[in-house]
Amino acid sequence: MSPLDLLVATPLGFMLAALAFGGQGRWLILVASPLMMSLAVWLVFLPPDAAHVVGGWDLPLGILLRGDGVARVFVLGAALCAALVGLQALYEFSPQSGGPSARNRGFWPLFYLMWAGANAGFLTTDLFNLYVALEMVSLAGVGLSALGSLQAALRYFLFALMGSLAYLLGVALLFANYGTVDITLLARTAEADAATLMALAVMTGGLLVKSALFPLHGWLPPAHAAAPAPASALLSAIVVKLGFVILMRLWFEAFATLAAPIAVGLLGALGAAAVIYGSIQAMRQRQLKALVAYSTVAQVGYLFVAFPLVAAAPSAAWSGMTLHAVAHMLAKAAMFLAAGLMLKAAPGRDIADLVGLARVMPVTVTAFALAAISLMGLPPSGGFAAKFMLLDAALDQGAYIYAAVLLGGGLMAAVYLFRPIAVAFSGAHGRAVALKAPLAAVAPLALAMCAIALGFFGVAFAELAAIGAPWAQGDAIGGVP
Amino acid sequence: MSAAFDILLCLMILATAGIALFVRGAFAAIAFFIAFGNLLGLAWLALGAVNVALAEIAVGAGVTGVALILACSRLFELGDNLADVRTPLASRLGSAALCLGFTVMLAGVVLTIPPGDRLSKVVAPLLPGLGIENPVTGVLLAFRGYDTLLETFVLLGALVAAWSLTPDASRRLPPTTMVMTDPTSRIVAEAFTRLLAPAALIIAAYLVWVGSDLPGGAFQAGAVLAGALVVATLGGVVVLPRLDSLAARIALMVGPLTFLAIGLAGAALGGRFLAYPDGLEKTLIVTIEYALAISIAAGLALLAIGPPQPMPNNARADAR
Amino acid sequence: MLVEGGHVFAVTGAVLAGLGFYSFLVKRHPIRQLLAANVVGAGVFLMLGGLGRSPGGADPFAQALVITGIVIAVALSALGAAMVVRLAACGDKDEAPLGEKREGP
Amino acid sequence: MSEAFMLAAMLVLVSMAAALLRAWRGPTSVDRIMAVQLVGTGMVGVAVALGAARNEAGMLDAALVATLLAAVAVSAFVRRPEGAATSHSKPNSPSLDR
Repeated sequence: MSPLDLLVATPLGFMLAALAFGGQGRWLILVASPLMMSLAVWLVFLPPDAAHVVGGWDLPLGILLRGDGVARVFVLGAALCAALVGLQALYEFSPQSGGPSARNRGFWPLFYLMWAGANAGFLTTDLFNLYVALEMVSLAGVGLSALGSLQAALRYFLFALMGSLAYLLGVALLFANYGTVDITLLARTAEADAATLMALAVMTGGLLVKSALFPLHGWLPPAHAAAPAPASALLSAIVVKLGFVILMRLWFEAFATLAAPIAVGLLGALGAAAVIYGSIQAMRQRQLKALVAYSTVAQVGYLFVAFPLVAAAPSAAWSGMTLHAVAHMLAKAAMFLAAGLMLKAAPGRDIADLVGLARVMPVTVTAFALAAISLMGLPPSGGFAAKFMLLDAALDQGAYIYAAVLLGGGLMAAVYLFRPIAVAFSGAHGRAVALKAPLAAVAPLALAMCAIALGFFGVAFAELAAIGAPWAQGDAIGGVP
Repeated sequence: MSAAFDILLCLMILATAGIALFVRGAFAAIAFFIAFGNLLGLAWLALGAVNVALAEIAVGAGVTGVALILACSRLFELGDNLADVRTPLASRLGSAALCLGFTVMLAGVVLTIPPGDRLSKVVAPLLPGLGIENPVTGVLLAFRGYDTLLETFVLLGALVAAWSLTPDASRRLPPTTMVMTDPTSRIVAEAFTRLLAPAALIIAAYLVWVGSDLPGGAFQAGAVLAGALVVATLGGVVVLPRLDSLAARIALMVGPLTFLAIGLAGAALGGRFLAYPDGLEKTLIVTIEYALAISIAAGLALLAIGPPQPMPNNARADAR
Repeated sequence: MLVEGGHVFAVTGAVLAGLGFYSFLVKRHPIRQLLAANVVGAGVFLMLGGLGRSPGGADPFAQALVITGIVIAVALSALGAAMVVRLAACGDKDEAPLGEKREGP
Repeated sequence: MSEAFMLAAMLVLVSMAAALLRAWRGPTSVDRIMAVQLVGTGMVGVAVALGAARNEAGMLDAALVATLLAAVAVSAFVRRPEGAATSHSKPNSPSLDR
């Protein structure tokens, strides 16, 4: 038994159990959360070279599961998010909270399916297996966002479908060209021929849709803004990140030698555009959840701003990039959960309706503010540590434009995130009504505190994320000797 | 002769796809989509991929076609006439240029790759150890059993997602409200189903059984059974159970559960996850395939028929 | 020689992918877009099959990938169809999103 | 011998093309359904001929499955939702033309 298998098999088992138990299935989360957390911790403490093929079938036929640094930090981050979001959902989707029971029941199997798919995706090195994992996560994401707005979910579904097909097209080309779909084998044999470049281009295009990089982000704001809070939290924390992790694996591992500076620079430029566009849109939103959703568009931009930095000098930027991804996972999950609670108490969906909320629900608003600190990149927080590492790398490389984007993005985040907080703390006579469930704020607060605490463990995190990183194995990335 | 056959077949595939994609009427589009699926099945036969041909004929043309036709009928009844909103000429021209460039590049790239069988030499020596002869079954159930396991959960997840769309009120309804209009044709349908059902059952069992050595297997068998279930449901002979009924839950879960349990048992007995103990390979593979066939049949049938539809004019029908 | 080795089918697959992609871009009704996505998928599979063809037969690995892909495609198409129908039936308005539901007064 | 079977497969394929033409021209929906059914039948014929030409028994199984499932699509085509209003179409005529 190895956590590499169990991290996928366990949530699948819980999915079946949730289906079998029907209405009572929601209590399973009380078992699933601690169990999955311990599996994720077990994964973190595995020996550095932890990897094995499923069923003992060797490559190129079989599927290799590998617990490298990226897998470890993302699985752990996803476990933290999902465990806490799941506990929150126990409250959100309880029969007492109202809402149609069909939807309440549909949540749990899809939740476990998403968890299993995300772990499967983080842990595998097989591109076709990644396709299946991607479909598990997208399908669950569509199902969960359909619990909110069907229109937004349908739009997301169609986007995601085309993204998957583009990715699959690339996988087909690679298999036909190399006779393998395993990243570790491709890393050894890949050449810059037409088929490989075409495959890389279409796969990247498809995955950019999945990770909602500007200008392919169109599906994200409506889907995230309309979904129930736990679903939005999962969508922002997990769904978007899986596409990003696959892109990391493609660009820095499988085709590291082909990652031409121009192409990487293009991704960086799109990332910078996403930061600016997302921030401006977030400033213009009147509704709270729409603001938080556009903030995701901006934050995803940072991940791609890091691409050229990693390609030029991996060691510093790599930890900044991964740390930023995980800090965003935690902070954004916290923020969506907190926003969901705040909107339940507020008289409307607009930011202006939050007046006086800090008085009514201080813990929830604190959670929101703490998450905002990490998203803005203020010290001491995971977001700060990540941005500091990226900024350091950018200045080191003389990439002043990216440095300016990093700083400016933080500033704009401060502007748009300060607005709801200021409103919540203002005014003594808001029309907000206190929630009857005081414990509901525990999950967002815990997530936000994790995002803050991540800032204190920057070095340990960087060491963890560097386990088995492609650049640490002597091979240079991006043609740099 | 064979080359001429291939070319004619490909031209027909392209023509049917073109019509299915661009014809004005939605039902005509779906009719051509079904013909397209049939021709694709032939293409897989011509390629020598009989396993895929079976899956394509049963799943691609059969189940997908039914799901789309029923969706269109329901949309018509809801007043959506599937009208084609014309996108502006400029955007059409832009898309056309983009897609033309993409197609030319893709076709060019495809021509740089020499066709060839890449992995059957790797697969073949491993098959005797499994005790099976159909290499595709070997890949699906052993070498890449992990993919297959996850995929069965995708099917299950799609079903859950589709059903969680239904409001509580119509959740009590059985999953079909589609019947034949004409009582005479209904009698024909019933009689036909009584003939079809046992034949489908036998063929499905046969496909699983030969699947370890000849083309066939759980997916193909499941799809055949699903097709029979769909015909029976539409003919009013069978009423599919609701998703939350015990029968549906058992049928849907037996496959994934068996697969997962055998996979975990392999790990618990000291091997790897999804590794089969020596000597039991074929027994376990066939067991998994039968269980999977049941779940796939139930899953595909429920997906094709769709979740219960609260029809706005149900009330009028009751009043009649 | 172009015709001999499965290139015919692979190129057909490439053209199908392009056609489907175009249709997806210019057709606005979700059912037609679903149809287009299915054609793209079929094109990708046909490429995989055509390039896996040899005089001795078809690549079993590619065949297995295609079968997995077909099953995923049908699951997603059926879900998409169900979503389109449900959307037409309720106009996206009949039930307030759960997240925004307010607690009792 | 295999060449002869190939020729047969080719001829059936050509007849399928004719059926497709009919399906395209219509003009009524019944024409279209029947033409698509004819394509399905043609597929069975081609599968059998190919199986004979290549001497592969599995293709006969494919033909068998195709025969079995030929009715699935048509039985969906002639279905109307229960209690459906017939304002959109004449009773008992599936509306393929729109």
